[in-house]
Order: sequence, then structure tokens, then C-alpha cells
Amino acid sequence: AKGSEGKKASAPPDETAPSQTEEETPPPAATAEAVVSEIVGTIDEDVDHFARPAYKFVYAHYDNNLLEQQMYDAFVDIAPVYNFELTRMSGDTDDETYVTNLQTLIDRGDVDGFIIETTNSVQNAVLSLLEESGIPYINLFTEYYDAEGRVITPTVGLPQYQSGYDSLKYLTDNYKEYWGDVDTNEIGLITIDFSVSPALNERIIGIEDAFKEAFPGNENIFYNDSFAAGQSAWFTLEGGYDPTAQTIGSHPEVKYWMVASCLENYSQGAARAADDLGRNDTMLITTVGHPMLEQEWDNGYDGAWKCAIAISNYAYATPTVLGLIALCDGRATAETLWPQFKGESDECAIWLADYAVVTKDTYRDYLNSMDEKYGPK
Amino acid sequence: MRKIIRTKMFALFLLLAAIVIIYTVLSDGAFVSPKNIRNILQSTTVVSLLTIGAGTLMIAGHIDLSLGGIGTMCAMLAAYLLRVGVPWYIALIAALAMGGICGAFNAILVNELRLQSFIATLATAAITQGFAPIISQGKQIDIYDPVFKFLGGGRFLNYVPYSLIISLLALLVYGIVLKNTKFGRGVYLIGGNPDAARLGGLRPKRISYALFINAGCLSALAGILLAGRLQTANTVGITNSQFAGITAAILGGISFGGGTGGMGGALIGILILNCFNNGMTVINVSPYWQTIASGALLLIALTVDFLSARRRLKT
Amino acid sequence: MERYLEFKGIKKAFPGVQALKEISFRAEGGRVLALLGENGAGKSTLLKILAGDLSADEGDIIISGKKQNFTSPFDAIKAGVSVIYQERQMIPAMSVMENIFAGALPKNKFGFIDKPRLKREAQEIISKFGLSIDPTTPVGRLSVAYQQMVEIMKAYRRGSDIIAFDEPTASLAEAEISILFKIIDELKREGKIIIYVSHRMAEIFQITDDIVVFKDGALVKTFVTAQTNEQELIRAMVGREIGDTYANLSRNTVYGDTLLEVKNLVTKKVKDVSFTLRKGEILGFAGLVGAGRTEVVRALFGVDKIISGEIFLEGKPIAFKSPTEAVAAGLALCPEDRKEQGLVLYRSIRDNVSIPVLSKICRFFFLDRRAEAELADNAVEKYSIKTPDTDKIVAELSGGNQQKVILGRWTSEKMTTRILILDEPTKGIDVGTKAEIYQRVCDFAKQGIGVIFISSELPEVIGVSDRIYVMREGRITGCVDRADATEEKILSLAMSDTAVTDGGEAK
Amino acid sequence: MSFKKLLRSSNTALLIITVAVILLFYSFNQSFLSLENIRNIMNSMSFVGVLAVGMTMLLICGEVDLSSGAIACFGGVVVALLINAGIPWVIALILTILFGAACGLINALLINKLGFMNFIATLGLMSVFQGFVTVITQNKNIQIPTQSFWVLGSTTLFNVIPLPFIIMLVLMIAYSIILSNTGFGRSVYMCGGNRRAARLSGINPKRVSSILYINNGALAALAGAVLAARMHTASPMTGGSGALDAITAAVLGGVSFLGGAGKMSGCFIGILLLNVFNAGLTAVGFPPYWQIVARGSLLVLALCFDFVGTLARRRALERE
Ligand SMILES: Nc1ncnc2c1ncn2[C@@H]1O[C@H](COP(=O)(O)OP(=O)(O)OP(=O)(O)O)[C@@H](O)[C@H]1O
Ligand SMILES: Nc1ncnc2c1ncn2[C@@H]1O[C@H](COP(=O)(O)OP(=O)(O)OP(=O)(O)O)[C@@H](O)[C@H]1O
Ligand SMILES: [Mg+2]
Ligand SMILES: [Mg+2]
Repeated sequence: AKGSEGKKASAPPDETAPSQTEEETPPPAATAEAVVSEIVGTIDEDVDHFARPAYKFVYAHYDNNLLEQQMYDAFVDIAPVYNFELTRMSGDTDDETYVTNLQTLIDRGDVDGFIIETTNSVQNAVLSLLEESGIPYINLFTEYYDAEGRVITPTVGLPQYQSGYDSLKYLTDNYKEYWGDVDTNEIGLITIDFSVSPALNERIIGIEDAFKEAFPGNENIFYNDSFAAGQSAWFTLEGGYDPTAQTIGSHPEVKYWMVASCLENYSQGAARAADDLGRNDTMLITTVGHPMLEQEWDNGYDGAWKCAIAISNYAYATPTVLGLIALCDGRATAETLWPQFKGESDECAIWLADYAVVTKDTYRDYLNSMDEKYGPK
Repeated sequence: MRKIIRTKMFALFLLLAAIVIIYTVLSDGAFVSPKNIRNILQSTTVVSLLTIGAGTLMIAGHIDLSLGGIGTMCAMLAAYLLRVGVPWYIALIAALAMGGICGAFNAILVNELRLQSFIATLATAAITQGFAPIISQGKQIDIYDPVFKFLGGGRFLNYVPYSLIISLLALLVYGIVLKNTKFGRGVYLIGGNPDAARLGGLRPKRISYALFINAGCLSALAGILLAGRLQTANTVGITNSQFAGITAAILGGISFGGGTGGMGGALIGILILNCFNNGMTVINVSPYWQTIASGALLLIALTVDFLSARRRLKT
Repeated sequence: MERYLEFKGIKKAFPGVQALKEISFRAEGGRVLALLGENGAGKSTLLKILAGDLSADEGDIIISGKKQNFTSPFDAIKAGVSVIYQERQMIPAMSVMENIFAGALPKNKFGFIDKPRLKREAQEIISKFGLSIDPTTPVGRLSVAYQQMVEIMKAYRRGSDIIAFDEPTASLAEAEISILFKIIDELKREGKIIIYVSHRMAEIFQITDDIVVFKDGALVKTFVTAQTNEQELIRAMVGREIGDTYANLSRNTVYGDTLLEVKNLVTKKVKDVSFTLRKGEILGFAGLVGAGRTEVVRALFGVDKIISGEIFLEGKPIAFKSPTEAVAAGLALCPEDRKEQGLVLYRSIRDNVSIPVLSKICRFFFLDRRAEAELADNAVEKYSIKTPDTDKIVAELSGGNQQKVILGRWTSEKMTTRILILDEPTKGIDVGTKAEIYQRVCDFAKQGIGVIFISSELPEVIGVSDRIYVMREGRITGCVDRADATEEKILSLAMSDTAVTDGGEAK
Repeated sequence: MSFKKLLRSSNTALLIITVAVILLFYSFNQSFLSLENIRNIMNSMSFVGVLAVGMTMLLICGEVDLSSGAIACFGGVVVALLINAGIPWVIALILTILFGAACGLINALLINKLGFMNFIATLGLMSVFQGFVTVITQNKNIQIPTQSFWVLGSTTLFNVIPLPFIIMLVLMIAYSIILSNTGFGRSVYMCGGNRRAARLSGINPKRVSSILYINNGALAALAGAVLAARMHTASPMTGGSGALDAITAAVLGGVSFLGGAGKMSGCFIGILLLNVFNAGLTAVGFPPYWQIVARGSLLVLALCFDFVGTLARRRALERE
């Protein structure tokens, strides 16, 4: 329960707000700009990674989805640059499996550092295992909090709430460009959540807030929870298609639709619903996450799915690894890592990854710039 | 001795031994380190309890797909009660009782309305799975109660998990009850032919009620032990372990038709599954190949079974 | 060319049993050959091999000069062999016509099932058998007897050259038996090869031409029916003489007080039945199959719901809500349908025998294995059940031996029975054991136990019972004392004009 | 069908519930029955519907295939790979169906040649197929940019009835005819009703069962391909619960889990009910977690209704 408030509090200040108009080339994210090379655990610092033997890291992820694969790929890509070896471990989306596997790896005794990617449900057990073992670790995506809501693990993550907020904000700012000057009372919002994941849920809260802010008093918000829709909807395209199509079909009073989801698969499903219903002119779809949309655009897609929050995987991977190496080297402790990102009352810092809303016209440039900045060189 | 060699259990035991030896060699002994053995044993606790519940019902000719849902909901209930300040023993009893009630609900559907247990328990599964997030508002509920933590994560002599002792004890007790008591015999008989058992003076309905309720309580216990170990109850809980429980039971010789198998075989089935999975982590198999390998394991287990059955026919 | 069927050196072993040891004999077309032998002698096993269901370990089957190697029942059917099994083999949820034509449903030119033709042809066969069954009823809804007739019609329909019957009359009544015999006669005249297995001596002499006797899996002797007699056959089968079964029984002569009184019992199938049973008395129940005798005892035993009527056990009114209560009150019901209601087929003999006395062989909470084994050993010995040990799964026993297991269960020494109800107890049991069973029943009576003895074999009811109630269509139509009982008298009470053709559909 | 016959049909109770559910949601939201929404519901049932056709056949025969969702997923991936490799989509589709049949054949061989228990064998293969999907795709969705292929998923008849639904319906009707009007169909029932008796009647139960597994694999792959066409994408996430959903729908529709009984029409109503109910919950904005409870309760309710219906039917039969 403490997760949500904590995370909202940790949402970055305005300076991280990404580019919102198409013309502007995405600015170098402020988060990275603040970094100076004296600070340990960042890209530019002057460390010889080959003066030591290669570290053995384990990427221990809870789910086993597309995102995890992409992160793994990104880690593997930068492994030769920063001189580490990487193996992975999956919890198969099960608390017990995750904890048991983690313990098994710890007991094996040859791991130098962990990249921990979990839900909050295993936080307590994972923390006590890691504390006992003394092995350095960095959390990816999901930060841990103590009972007072203070961040207690060094984390590389996405400002979940803000990214959701920004994804929809792009639509509310730009809808006239697609629809013209329509009656805002005829606009509705469909959200597709996976509510039991606090991180994903945050995004939806941000999305809804952005809508309410843009259209005060508009009550056409239709919330769908793909968790509640049953297993066939979990992370599948149908999980986005069906609620979108059926909500639209059941609410003819709403003429213009914005669809925003916490996961790319759902928005891709929603995009198909827009195609099938012939509503590419009256729908605008967005999402947090971009790779599938990138593929669609590459293949010439030009439908209602207009934009997405793009985050380069390297923008996660590189800080994660550098931070972990700093911990392993003993150049920083969990508490002293990335002091510039540390909230006032928090024990540890959250490195918030660069992201931006991209459209068909901007995605190439943005991703190239991110690769330039964080990718293997 | 010859008789033992020809049993299915022995064949599965050989498979288990093979798994252990192969992993030990591949991992340079890390697989059989005391710590790792403890890990393997610890990982069997939840599955064991579910296997007992599911297995006894299968022997009696039913199937229960709601165990995961029941356990998850009951653990959530316990965590909720603890959070609102209820003493641990009341939370524990309430959760177990809720498990029993859910089991009784299944029993009513199956015995009074004569529904197929497959679909009836599937319905119960959906209902209970829905209640878990309703109780917690979709979040997890952390558990700070020392007794719960102790039950789930405490270790005797800092080595043997208490939860393991609980589940092994349960396996032992149920094994003995099944093989050596009137009730246990009744379970087999109603699984084999309920009409004949009834005409023989047994009470199939009563036994089936007892089994469903028992399975509900055991899965509540499993849910609580896991929640205690993780110090949190969440909406997924033990849902994923449910199929493992059924699989272990079938591997161990309990068949869907009812009437056969026992807890000894089920224990070996559980150990095979858990050793195999743990070993893959020890020797670093990629997650995708793990999926393939665990499917292949089931097929290998069936092959072993097939070979032993064939040999039995020949002699 | 002449039709014949020859077995050459057939061997078959099951784990622990050599079921067939070098069986060789020949059956000629146009003759009926009887296979005789004690329970477990290997008769059914041989027929299963003939049916392509089991494969022999060694040996050949030769049909009219052609060596056959069946690997499945399909092959056997194609080669013109039909075997009617001892245990009914039907698909309960499917209609009579589909069961009769199973595996060869008539097709129209589009390859679809020709339903009108199916119905017509099924109806033709049913009429030929003189039965009144609606071809579209699910077989499961027929009485056991009619189910058996459907089995026979199925084999008849195939027009096979070789037809083997494995105890076809065990669950048939007189009327159906005479129909069956007419059909067999006709088949014989068409020159077909008929093999007939039965434990009823009278039938053997009535319809067979040759006799082959098995003992312990070996062929001991062959006879020509016309040139032998019952005693000679029994000696070949059992290895000893058995005198006049019924006359030699040592019977109880003194009866005690009224043990059971049933007044105006009404259930779904039973209409206003009243009778009394005294201590030490054997009460026979006769009637055609479907007369409702089973239903009377099921109601007594707390299985079926009683609509109205009173039952007194030693003067006290009783109404059992479940068999558990009945067993606790000292009733024992040995049910008619051994597969459905009697046995837990995939459990051992031991497990099956101990069912009603489980609480009596418990020490503290635990079952006393030794006592249980003893119980089973006694049953095996008492009824000469043919099995290597009592661990054997009941499904692997021969039909007759399965029946003996049920008898063993309900007559074990741990039972404290006051009323013993036997529903068709000797179904499928060989002559030697039958005599022993009759004597046992009489011994029970001597101990003061009241026995209800239901049987469709008239000589048996008459020979064993002290008094005989006759039922027809759910009512008791008369009560005959042993001294006055004749087959004609009982038959006339049991039959009404409609009874023969009607009542095919039970439940 | 006469009224009396209808009353006695085993699907009547389920049909009544379905109609009641539709009316209930309609009374809350009239747009629930808009043409657009009817089309949506049809779309939503088509994937599991096709899976359920093959599954119903298997269940009636006393078999079960837990791997069909995984085969469907695999089918989607295969068709995507083939099309993206430049193979014309019709040929790719045929190859995919053959591929699914091959997966089914593996099931058939394990179960009927080696005598493996169907539940565990198909559970094992489910993991194997799913694992291969992830290895091949590296867990990434595969886009299918070939627009001509999309026709398979998004064509609509009269602008209302989607092609995937028509495919499902045609299959259901075809298999329904096979079940009730062909020798093979009847032998499916016979094998499920009493396998031994069927064998003794000259039917080869292993052959029947093998054919059904192969058929199920082919249908599952088809379902996966059609879904991929609808989504323009093959996703490794597809179909995880497909087999269980198909079994649920079929069993709800009166198909016995133990074999020997059931009808395709029941299976259709089962799927219809489940999907109409889901769509209705979305249409009225039912509170999320209570949706799960509601779905479970609906199952219980439908089954109770069915029970009452069975009792009434039995009584009517007795009265005759
Ligand atoms: N499937 C089996 N497995 C093991 N043993 C079997 C099996 N079937 C039969 N037997 C054994 O083979 C022997 C012969 O049995 P069979 O059924 O042929 O006897 P039968 O002559 O038909 O007896 P009955 O008159 O009682 O029907 C018996 O000892 C029986 O226990
Ligand atoms: N309510 C019931 N439930 C289960 N089986 C039943 C029920 N009623 C009858 N039976 C069984 O159905 C079969 C057919 O019964 P049917 O009425 O033909 O003969 P019956 O009543 O046994 O007649 P009889 O005993 O006089 O031959 C019998 O085996 C009987 O045991
Ligand atoms: Mg026999
Ligand atoms: Mg009877």
C-alpha cells in the first residue's frame, strides 16, 4: 500500500518533462545533464573497467516477458564495454520461485552483484536474503520502500506516474491537430490497466490525472483492468482489443476516444480495434513503451496509435550497470550512490531514466540520440 | 526385493537419483551443498500441502482446481486481519476456517448439485481469486507478525525450515491415514466405485465433504506459510503452485480415474519437480530453455513410468 | 469347403497365472460346442483371444483352413468372428440401434449415417428377437436382461460365421432364454460355428452338440453331448462326484420369531409389497427379471427411497436412510450387479472383502492388516476363489471368481449379520461351488439368520428356499411353500400376458 | 424443433441463462446490443471458439489436450515467420495448419503409441511448445506487415459479422454434423462412452483419439493464425490460458469431462455465454475485482440452473 504514495512523491520535478511538440528535437534529458563526471556510477566517469577481473552479475527478473528480454539484450550489448559477465534468472511470475531461485544463486556463492527486477510483493523476502548475503544489488524498475515510505534500495526506474501522465498529456495537448475543434464533452478516455502491479497501476493513475486536468468535469473515463478480465487478457493483444472495442461499442454518446494503456500489447490491441471499427479518425492511442509501435511505424503504420513513451533500453541498462559496478568496486555504498537523485528523506537514490513522447516523425531521431548517449560505444 | 524393483515408485526414484547425480556433476557439487539442499526442501513445502489436498481428492475421484485461489484468498484474509490488529492465532484460525468453508462450498456443488468437480471447482477458483484483490484493494498486504514470519521462514537449528517440518509431517500423517485407517481406505474405495462403497456401508458423501474441506484448509495453510515466508500476502499467492501440486500427484501415481496412488509417490513426484527446477537455476539454464526442459521432464517421467510398466507386463 | 474353427496349442499367461496351457481343439460348422470348466479355468480368456482382444503367447487360430493372426477385435470381426462377453460391453449413453450397429453404422451415398435405415434395420432385428424395445432408447436405460439381449443382437447383426457366447443366460429370464435358444438353433442350421459357455447344466444338454472341458487352463476331455451325462461332466470338471445338490442339503427346520416384517412397501418400482421373514428361514424371491425383487431389497437396505409402508425389524419400526445404517443394524446385501454395485474393480481382493467390516478390524485408529488378510484368506478358501494371492486386483479375476469375492465379503466371519440378502448370488458360479454356497446359506439359517434369496434360476430358488414369494411388475403375486413349489406354479404366478413383452425398460 | 423437444434439450437451461444475461445488460445499457458491439462480441469469442471445437471433440472422446493454447500461439508465430519470409499467405496458412497437425501428431503418438497419460503428456508438451515459441521469438511480438493477410482477420460480412467468427461458426456446424451424422462422429462418442466396448465393436479407439489430437492441433494453429491476422502480429503471450478457457466453455456447455456426452451446440452456447457476460461487464463498467467474482458466480449459477434443468428433464421422462 505504501508503494503508490511513495512513488508519486518520487515523481521527478518538472525539468524531466520531455518534449511535447513534434518540431522540437528531444532535448538531452535533464536528468543526465545534471550528471558530472566526478559522481560515481555515471557514464562519463573516468574508470578503467579492465583493471579488474570481469564481474559476474545476475539479472534476476520476476516476469519473463518482452521487456525482460529486451533488457537482457541491452545488458549483453554493454557487457564488453564495462567488463562484466551476465547470466539471468527468472521467477516465472511466481513469488516463491523467485525467492527460492535467488537464494539458490546466493548460496552458489559466485555472484558479484544482482540486478533485481521484481514486484513489490517479494520485497521483504528479497531484502532479507540480500542483506544477509552482503552481495551488492541494484533494483531495476521497481524500488523498495520501508514502512515510512522512504526509498531503501538504489534503483534505476521510470517515473511511472509521470510517464503515464505525459503519455496522455501529449494527446490532450495535440488532439485538435487530428480531430479539429471538437466538443470536449464528446471525448472519452479508455484506460487499460494491470492493476495488481503497483508500477503499472501508477501509469494509469497518471494517465487519468492528465485527462481530468485537460477536461475538467468530463466523466467519460472508462477504466478497464486486464487483470480482472481474466488470464486470457494478461499481457495479450486481446487484453487491449476487447475492452477497447466493447467500451466503444457500448457508449455511442462518446464520439472521440483516447485510449491509453500501461503496456504496449494492450495499445497494439486497441490499435487493431480502431482499424476494425474503422475509427482511425476518431481515436487516439498512446502507451508507455515503444518497440512494437516502432516496428509498426517501420512497416508503414499510420493509424490511431499516434504516440508512445519511448525509453531506450540502454537508458536503463547503462546506469544500472555503472551503479552496480560502483557498488562492487567499493566506490560507493547503497546510500551514497547517485546523491543528486536522492530524495530528501530517502535512504537511497532512484535514477530516473530518460524518456520522451515520440511520434511517427520523431521516434527515429530520439532513439538514435539515446543510443548515442547510453549505448555501447 | 524383486517386487520393489518393479514398482513405479522405484522407477521414479531412479529418475530422481539420476537428476541429482547429473546436476551434482554439472554443478561441481554445488547442487548437493547443504545450503542448496535446504533450498530444495524449503521449496517443497507449499507444493506438498497442495499435493496432499489435490492428491487425496484425486484418489477419491474428484479434482480440485480451486486450491490456489482458496490459499491465496485465505492468506490475504489472514494478512488483512493482522493488519487491523487481530491477534495472530485468531487470524490463523479464521484463515484456516475460511479455507474449510470454501472447501465445503466445493463439496456442496459436487455432492448436492452433482456438478462435475472440474467445472465446479473452477468456478470456486474464480470467486476466491476475485476476493483476494478485493480484500487488499489490489495491493499486497505486508505481514509484520513474528509468529507468521516464524512459521513461514523460521528454521530449526538455523537449517531445517519449520514449514518443511509442517509439510513433511502432513505428508507422513496423510500417508498413514490413507493406507492404514478406515477413512483412508474409504477414500480409495469411493474413488474406485462409489456405488459399491456405499452399498458396503461406507459414506461416500461424508468422505468427499471431509476431503474437500481438508483440501481447503491445507491450501489455506500453504498460503499462510508462503505469506509468512515472504512477509507479505499478495494477489497471486500460491495460484501458480496449484498445477504443480496436481502434476506431482499424477507423477507419483495418483490417477485421474481415482482409486490409486499414495503420498509416498507424491513426495517423490514433488522432489523430482523441485530438484529439477532448482538444478536448472544452479547450472544457469536460460529461462526459455527451462520452460522447454520442465516440459521435457514430464515426458521423461512418463517414459520411465512406461518402461517400468512394460517390464512389469513382461515378467 | 467345410467350415471349422481350430485352436492349435494356444498358451496364455498372466502375471502369476498360466491361464491357458496348450489348448488345442476343433469346432465344426453347424454344431454348438460347449466350453465347460470351473471358475477361472480359462474359458473367457480363450474367447478373448478368439475375439482379438488378447493375443495368445503361443499357438494359432485356424478358421476353415486359414491361419488367422488377430491383432485387434477389428481383425476378428472382419474374419467373421463375434464374441459376446461375459461382462456386458455396451455404451450406456447411446441408443439401442447405435449399439447394435456399433462399428458398422449404415451410410447413405454422401457418407452420412442413414438414420432411417439404421432405425429400420435395428427394428427388424429387434422384432426378429421378439422383443419390444424402442431402438432409440439409450441402452443404459434398459434392464440388465435387455442390455444382454442387445449384446446378442449386436453379434447377430454382424452375420458372423463364428459366434461365441460367454455365459449369455446369467442375467436372462426364461422368456429371453427361449428366444436366445431359438436364435442359436437357427444359426446352427445355417451352418455357423457356435461356442457356448455356461455353468447351467440343463442348458448344456438342451442346446449343445459337443463339449470341451477345461480345468486349470488345460483341456481335460472332450465329449459328444448325446453320449454323456451330467455326472460324468461334473467329474471331469471338478474332479469329484457331486450328488443331487438340493436333496443333500442339510437344512434348518426350526424357525424362530418373526425377524422382519414388511407392510405395504411402496417405492418407485415396488407396489404394495408385504412379507415376513422369520429367524432361521430362507425366503426365496422368484419372478421374471424386472419384476422388482431387486428394488424391494434396495428399499429395505436404505438405498432407494421409500414412498410409503412400514418395516419392522424384530418388532421395531425401521427406515434406513443409508446402507451404512442398514449394515450397522445387521443387514447384509449382496448386490446383483457385481460390476456396477458390487466390486471396486481396481482394488485387491483383500480391500474388497473387508469393506463392510472395516471398523471391526480397526485397532485404535489403524486397520489391522493381519486380521484383514485373514479375512480375505478365509473367503478365498471358503469359496475356492482361484487366485495366486489376495493382493490380486479383482478386475483380473474371472467372472465367477469376482462373484465369489462379493459373497465372501458379505458372509465373512466378522459380519454380525441378522438378515442376509442375496440378490442373484450364484450368477456365473460353477456347479461345484454352487453346491457349497447352498450349504453355506443353509448353515446361516441354522444360526438363526434370516436369509432373503433372490434368484432367476427356478430350480435354485425352489431347491434352497423354505418359502417362495413370487413377484410380478412390482407386486407380490403369491407365496408358495417349499413343499408345494413346482416350476409351473411359480412361472404361472410370475407371468402375466404383458410381462413377457413389456417391462423392458426399467428405471 | 418442437417446443416440447426444445424444453427437453440439454442446452435449454444454458440458453435461458444466456438470454437472461443479455437482457440484463441490455436493460442497463441499450448500446450493449448495438451492431458494433455485437460484432465485438463475435470477435471476442472466435479465438477460443475455434480452440473449443477441437477440444470438444477430444473431451467427448474422453481425451484432453492442455497444449492447444500453446499450439495456437506457435501457429501464430509460424504463420508470421512464413509470411515475413515472403511466402504467399494462403500457402503460409496451409503450412501453419499442417504444422499444428504435426504438433497434434506428437501428442497423439505420445498418448496412443507410448500410452502416456493424456493430462501430463499434453501438459509437458504445452511447456515444450511454449518454450520453443519464446526461444524462437525471444519473447518479441512479430509484426506481419503483409496487408493481404489481414483480410483473414478483419473482413466482415454485411459489415457486422467478422470472418473469424464465420470461420468458428462454420467449423462448429461442420463438426456438429460430423459428430451426429457420420460413423466417425459416432465412434467418437462410443470411445468416450466405453472405450473397451468400442474396441470390441471393431472401432480402433487409438486411431480415433489420434485423429482428434491431430485435428485439435490443426484447429489450434488455425485459431492462432487467424488471431495473428486480426492483430497483424504474432505474440508469444497469446493463448496461455486457451486450453483451459476452451475446456471451461465446453464443459459449461454440457460436454462431459469424463467423455461420452456433449454437443457442439452446447459448446457454442457456453462460449457465447462467457463472452457475452464479459462484454456486459465491460459495457456496464462493473468494478474490476468483482468482475472475477461475478464470472465465478455465473459459472456456479449456470451449473445450478443446468442441474435443475436436468432434474426437470428426468422427471418429464419418467412421467411418460
Ligand atoms: N487381465 C487379467 N490379468 C491377470 N489375470 C487374469 C486376467 N484375466 C484373467 N486372468 C486369470 O486367468 C484365469 C482364467 O480366467 P478366465 O476369465 O478365462 O476364467 P473363466 O474360465 O472364464 O472363469 P469363469 O467361469 O469364472 O468366468 C483366472 O485365474 C484369472 O484370474
Ligand atoms: N435406482 C436405481 N439405481 C441404480 N440401479 C438400479 C436402480 N433401480 C434398479 N437398478 C438396477 O437396474 C437393474 C435393472 O433392474 P430391473 O428392474 O430390470 O430388475 P430387478 O428389479 O432387479 O428385477 P428382479 O430383481 O426381479 O430381476 C438392476 O440391476 C437393478 O439393480
Ligand atoms: Mg469367464
Ligand atoms: Mg434383480
